[in-house]
Amino acid sequence: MAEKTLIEVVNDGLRDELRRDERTFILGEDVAEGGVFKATEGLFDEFGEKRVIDMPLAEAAIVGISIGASLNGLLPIAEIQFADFIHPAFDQIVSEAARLHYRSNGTWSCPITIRTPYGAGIHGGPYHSQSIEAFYAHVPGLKVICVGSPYDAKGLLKSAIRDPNPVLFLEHKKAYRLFREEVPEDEYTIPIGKAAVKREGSDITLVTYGLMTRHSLEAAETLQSEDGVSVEVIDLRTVSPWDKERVLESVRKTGKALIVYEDNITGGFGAEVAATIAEEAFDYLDGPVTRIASPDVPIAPYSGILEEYVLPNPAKIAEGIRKLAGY
Amino acid sequence: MAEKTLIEVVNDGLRDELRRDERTFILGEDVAEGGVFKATEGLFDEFGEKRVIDMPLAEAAIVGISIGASLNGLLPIAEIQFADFIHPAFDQIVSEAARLHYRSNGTWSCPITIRTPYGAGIHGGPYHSQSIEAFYAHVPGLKVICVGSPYDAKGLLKSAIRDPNPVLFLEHKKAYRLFREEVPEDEYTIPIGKAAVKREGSDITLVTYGLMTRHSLEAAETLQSEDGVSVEVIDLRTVSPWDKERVLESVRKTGKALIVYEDNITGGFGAEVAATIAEEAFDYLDGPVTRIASPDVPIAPYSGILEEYVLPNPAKIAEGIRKLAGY
Amino acid sequence: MVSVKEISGAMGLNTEQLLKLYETMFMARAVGERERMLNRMGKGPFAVTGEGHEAAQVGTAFALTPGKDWVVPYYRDIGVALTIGMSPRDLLMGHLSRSDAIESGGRNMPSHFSSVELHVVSGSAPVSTQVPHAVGIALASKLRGLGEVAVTYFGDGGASVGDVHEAMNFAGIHKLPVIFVCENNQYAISVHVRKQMAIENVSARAAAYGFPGVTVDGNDVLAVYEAARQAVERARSGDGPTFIEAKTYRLVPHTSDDDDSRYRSKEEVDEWRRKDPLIRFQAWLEEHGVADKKAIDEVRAKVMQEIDAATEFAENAPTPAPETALRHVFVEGGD
Amino acid sequence: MVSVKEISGAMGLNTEQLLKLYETMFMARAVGERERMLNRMGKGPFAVTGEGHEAAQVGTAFALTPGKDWVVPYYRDIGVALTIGMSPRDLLMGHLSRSDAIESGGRNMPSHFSSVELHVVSGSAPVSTQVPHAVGIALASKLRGLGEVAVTYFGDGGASVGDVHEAMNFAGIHKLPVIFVCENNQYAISVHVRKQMAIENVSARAAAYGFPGVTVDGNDVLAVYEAARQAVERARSGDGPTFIEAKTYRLVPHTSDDDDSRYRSKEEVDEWRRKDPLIRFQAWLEEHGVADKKAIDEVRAKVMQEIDAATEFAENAPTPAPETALRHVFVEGGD
Ligand SMILES: Cc1ncc(C[n+]2csc(CCOP(=O)(O)OP(=O)(O)O)c2C)c(N)n1
Ligand SMILES: Cc1ncc(C[n+]2csc(CCOP(=O)(O)OP(=O)(O)O)c2C)c(N)n1
Ligand SMILES: [Mg+2]
Ligand SMILES: [Mg+2]
Repeated sequence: MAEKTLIEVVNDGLRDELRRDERTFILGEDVAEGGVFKATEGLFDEFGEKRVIDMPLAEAAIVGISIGASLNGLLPIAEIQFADFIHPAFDQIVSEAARLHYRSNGTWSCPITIRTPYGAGIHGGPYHSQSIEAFYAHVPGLKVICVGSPYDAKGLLKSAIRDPNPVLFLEHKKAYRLFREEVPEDEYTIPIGKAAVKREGSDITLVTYGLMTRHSLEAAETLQSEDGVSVEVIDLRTVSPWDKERVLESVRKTGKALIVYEDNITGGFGAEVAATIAEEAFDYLDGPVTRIASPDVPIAPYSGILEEYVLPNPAKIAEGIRKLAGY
Repeated sequence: MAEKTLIEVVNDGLRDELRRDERTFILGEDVAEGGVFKATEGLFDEFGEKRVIDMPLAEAAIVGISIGASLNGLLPIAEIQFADFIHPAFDQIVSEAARLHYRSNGTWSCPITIRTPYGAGIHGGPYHSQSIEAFYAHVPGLKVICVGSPYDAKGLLKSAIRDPNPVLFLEHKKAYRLFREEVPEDEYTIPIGKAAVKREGSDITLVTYGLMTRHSLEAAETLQSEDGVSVEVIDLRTVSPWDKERVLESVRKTGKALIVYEDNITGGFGAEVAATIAEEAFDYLDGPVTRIASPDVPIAPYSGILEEYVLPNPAKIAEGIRKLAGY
Repeated sequence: MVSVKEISGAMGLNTEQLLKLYETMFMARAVGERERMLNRMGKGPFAVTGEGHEAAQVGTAFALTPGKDWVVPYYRDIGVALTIGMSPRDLLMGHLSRSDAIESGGRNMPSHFSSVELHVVSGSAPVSTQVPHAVGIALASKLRGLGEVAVTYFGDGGASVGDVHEAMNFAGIHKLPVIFVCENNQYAISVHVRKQMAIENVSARAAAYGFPGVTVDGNDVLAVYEAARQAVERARSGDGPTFIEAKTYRLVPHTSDDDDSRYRSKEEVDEWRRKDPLIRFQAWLEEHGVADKKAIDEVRAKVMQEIDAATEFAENAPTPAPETALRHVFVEGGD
Repeated sequence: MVSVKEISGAMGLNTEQLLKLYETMFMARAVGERERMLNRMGKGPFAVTGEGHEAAQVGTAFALTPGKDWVVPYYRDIGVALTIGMSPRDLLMGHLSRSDAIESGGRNMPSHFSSVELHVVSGSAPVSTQVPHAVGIALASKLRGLGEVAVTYFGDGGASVGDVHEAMNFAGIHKLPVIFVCENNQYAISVHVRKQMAIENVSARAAAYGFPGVTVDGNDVLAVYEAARQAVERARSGDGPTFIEAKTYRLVPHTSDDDDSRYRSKEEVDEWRRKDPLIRFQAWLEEHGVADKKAIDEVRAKVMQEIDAATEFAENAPTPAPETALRHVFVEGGD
């Protein structure tokens, strides 16, 4: 097995699917040249202008045209250059892609995949750093995936492209080249909606996703060695639909839940996880359902000093674990 | 004091503010003729074409132009005809209105008010029934108000228009003509961010807003008379920033919390309320933090039969109270 | 039967086709009136219809190959839906939101036309979101070499929406087989077109995207048909999009919730009633000896019979079971 | 000093103004180069600059009344910001995200120009969202009778965005005092303009909104200035908007993160280097005896001194205190 980065496996996964199914094609800004993060590197050369289409700068059209193409037999894989720039397509995603199947009583469907890099930590400022999963995880009819590591990314990207529903596939851009993981060359998929226990533990259940999984694992390691606290780290991987059962099972075991997410705290996706635990695992709770996230400011200011101050990191997460463990 | 409907006081409030401050003006679709709900009835005749401006069908422009006008000394009051049609303006609201003050280090500000009718129960189908507060309550820099009764609506509308920040003012359209309330003719305002205890109680804290306040009060009445359960009903009125303190104070008293909202449950605003209670009032809880909301389907199917099946109503709320009370 | 060449100004249509054109226009008118009547009787909480738009709708759709070509209509296009092959029964089932209504089984509002078989794409209410869908359909047709043409419809108000700009721009760049039909009835609810655009003919916008735009008398069904026929020919032969502006007028309120006397005068409406596309086409048919009064009456009677039967069927059809509201959020068995 | 009439082709500008024009163009060039250099030295994680666009930017902004008129620029407009009165120090403070940088105090990316006093509106990164803001500013100017003109800038890529359509349409309807300047450098990052629009001159789109559009050689600062001067005159006298397309070229990569050799040839870039607006204007000044080599060198030396001083000042200026990140989400004391 080769060691690969997240951006490399996204490129591999796209190539595999373009080879595997003639109905797939990629559309987005700068995708022919390889894309600003090189996710589509080499694909134009292999598949040509009918499978890799450069779009004008118009996100609503990128999504709206993807929807139309999906109605006429194709499987569009749209790239939005940064998650921050998906907002102009909000109407097309929420009103159209997500509601078409329901409003047509199940007769029409919209098998599109929208990939986009999200997340902070790269000095991207308030418009190249946003987390957007909370907006979309609230929308019935849409599936939302957040990946922060190579193995999960490849398996879930394939599932997303093959899914008959619209799927929003969020790739944490800071994780693109941050680390390598063993990734099988052979075909594999990971089911949408299934969480992964990245570390087993008995004292606290830590629920997270995206880049925060890596930070949380680091914090869990610290707590184990320094305080002997055993933390179970669950990476949701899919935030809609999310793996309620797996999370509740863990909380029933540990009695304590900490939810970690990168987005600003109020109304973030972690609120849904916390609310669900508070309702469905209440009898098992030995402490408050706790959240660690960014404060309620636009994520993220450009200055490295300001950015670091607002974002969760291993130290802040360790502190949160310590506090909850001591409860 | 006169008895007024919600739509009547919105019209009164707009007239008062247009008279009070020359910088205010209204812009939106069909506003000159009075608007599809008659919120701006008579205003064009009194204030003329410079204060009441009919817009082309273009929501991004309605908001974007409001932002610009606010930078050059005016106080725009934009009407979006239905909340379901605000989605094309998502980028202008989230990227621009909400972030301008922060990104400019507090030098620019954007004092716009965006009014729009929201909510279901009028056979509006999936595009004239949506609740949108969850999307916007998550956005730092934006204030979000949800009104479901005349008295609150008038006082909060004035505060919204006078607020130096961008404010999204959501008026529950089913409540427009549903009932009358005593509303003073004289000037009064209600502070943004303050909840109202609409009914005092000792057994359960019920947190809600919009039309659900009325349904919840009816359910609370039923429970009192039929089961002798005393429910404290808190109408948040403002969902961002929301009145955490008032809610926590009540939960510490009752030990039980039920959150009721009309939107589909997952990722709805009530999740934030539940998560906050589960973290900050944990020691006081005698039962699971419970939510009653619509199921995760697009709100709302057109058929009255289907619509009624998905929406919360007094009976469903009463059932939820009973269950929690019996815990 | 009178052969093609013998009918001057018939745009190559024969007697049968001309009568079919009239029949469909009349059917559109009658279905609209029936839906509004049912609404007034308390049957169906909402009605949005297209009386006055029949020539623009039927004339354009008549140039298509039903089931092969695609239509991506908006809520006023009863005439388009019927021309492509949806039946009065389909529409009335939708109007009464019956569980078997093919449009949506009662989930979408009435006049949100849909048929997978007929390539009539389910629409939403947000104005003009359908325009990029038509462009995407045309892109797929071109990429897959299907030879299908996509036609999308919107109003003068809809032309102001950003999605239309983005979609037309892309269609022009790739010379896609798509036709943009703007039914310019001069109002977006109460907002007059002069408050919506600073130009006389919205078809002029096609030049901003590198393809032809034409403005036709939207109440002259043969002129509309001919414009559409040429546009379909262009699209099919790979010459790209066409923008067709059909200038017309809505003879009824915007919807069952609208009081149009608030924003337009009786005189204005009456003036347009005199330009009624149905009266006008009937006169043409009689002048050109295609049909006499009697033939016309027969056509109408046949249509009314069908609509009465459809009404009765729809009124007696079952309503959706409440719990089915939870279905079809995601594709079932899809994962 | 040489009087106006004596300089042919000077568009009515006198020696002083012509030299100021050159000085500002050179300053824009030098500030851009300085920012990219600092970035390569690891000072400032990001740089986006406008080398090649100086004539388009300075030429248009030079026609405005600084502090009265409004500019709503995009990230490439270093030349616009400097012409209106922002200083190299302001920009370099922004580049190094110092706490006192007037643009944003380190919150926004560099080249997100802003000054409340100078009516330079703070921008975001989403392309073209600023265009409706300029239209709203112009609406307020008209409603309040201020006589202020708003000018907004965007690229060829930005022209594809729906917001631009919606904003230009409204500006045309109300004949607002706004000018739309499209800096057409023929690429949206790697996407060539032929993949972005099916027309030769994007200025043709103005006709879709009922106001004039002109295309000028964006590397000829005097031609650009004259087009802007006429547009400002139109706007101020109530004749409404103008669309100005300045055809130019980006002589540097899109940003410090871009490798432009991936999508354009050295030959193409070299060809445009020969059309460098600075070289061209310097030659014109010398030919017309406005300034000789020596005078030009003095101007450059003066500018470089200012930029060196600004650099030193910015490098020694304090960075933001971490906890200030929590401020200014809402207007303080505002409620
Ligand atoms: C995005 C959006 N904004 C507002 C509305 C409300 N609305 C429904 S129809 C309509 C007017 C449309 O006018 P036009 O496009 O000319 O079509 P017409 O009804 O005249 O045929 C409006 C404003 C909507 N459905 N969608
Ligand atoms: C809505 C949006 N989509 C994508 C981007 C990413 N992006 C930044 S600049 C750019 C190209 C802009 O090209 P153009 O408008 O021609 O301006 P230029 O950089 O050539 O001066 C793109 C795609 C963005 N900032 N905003
Ligand atoms: Mg119209
Ligand atoms: Mg460009």
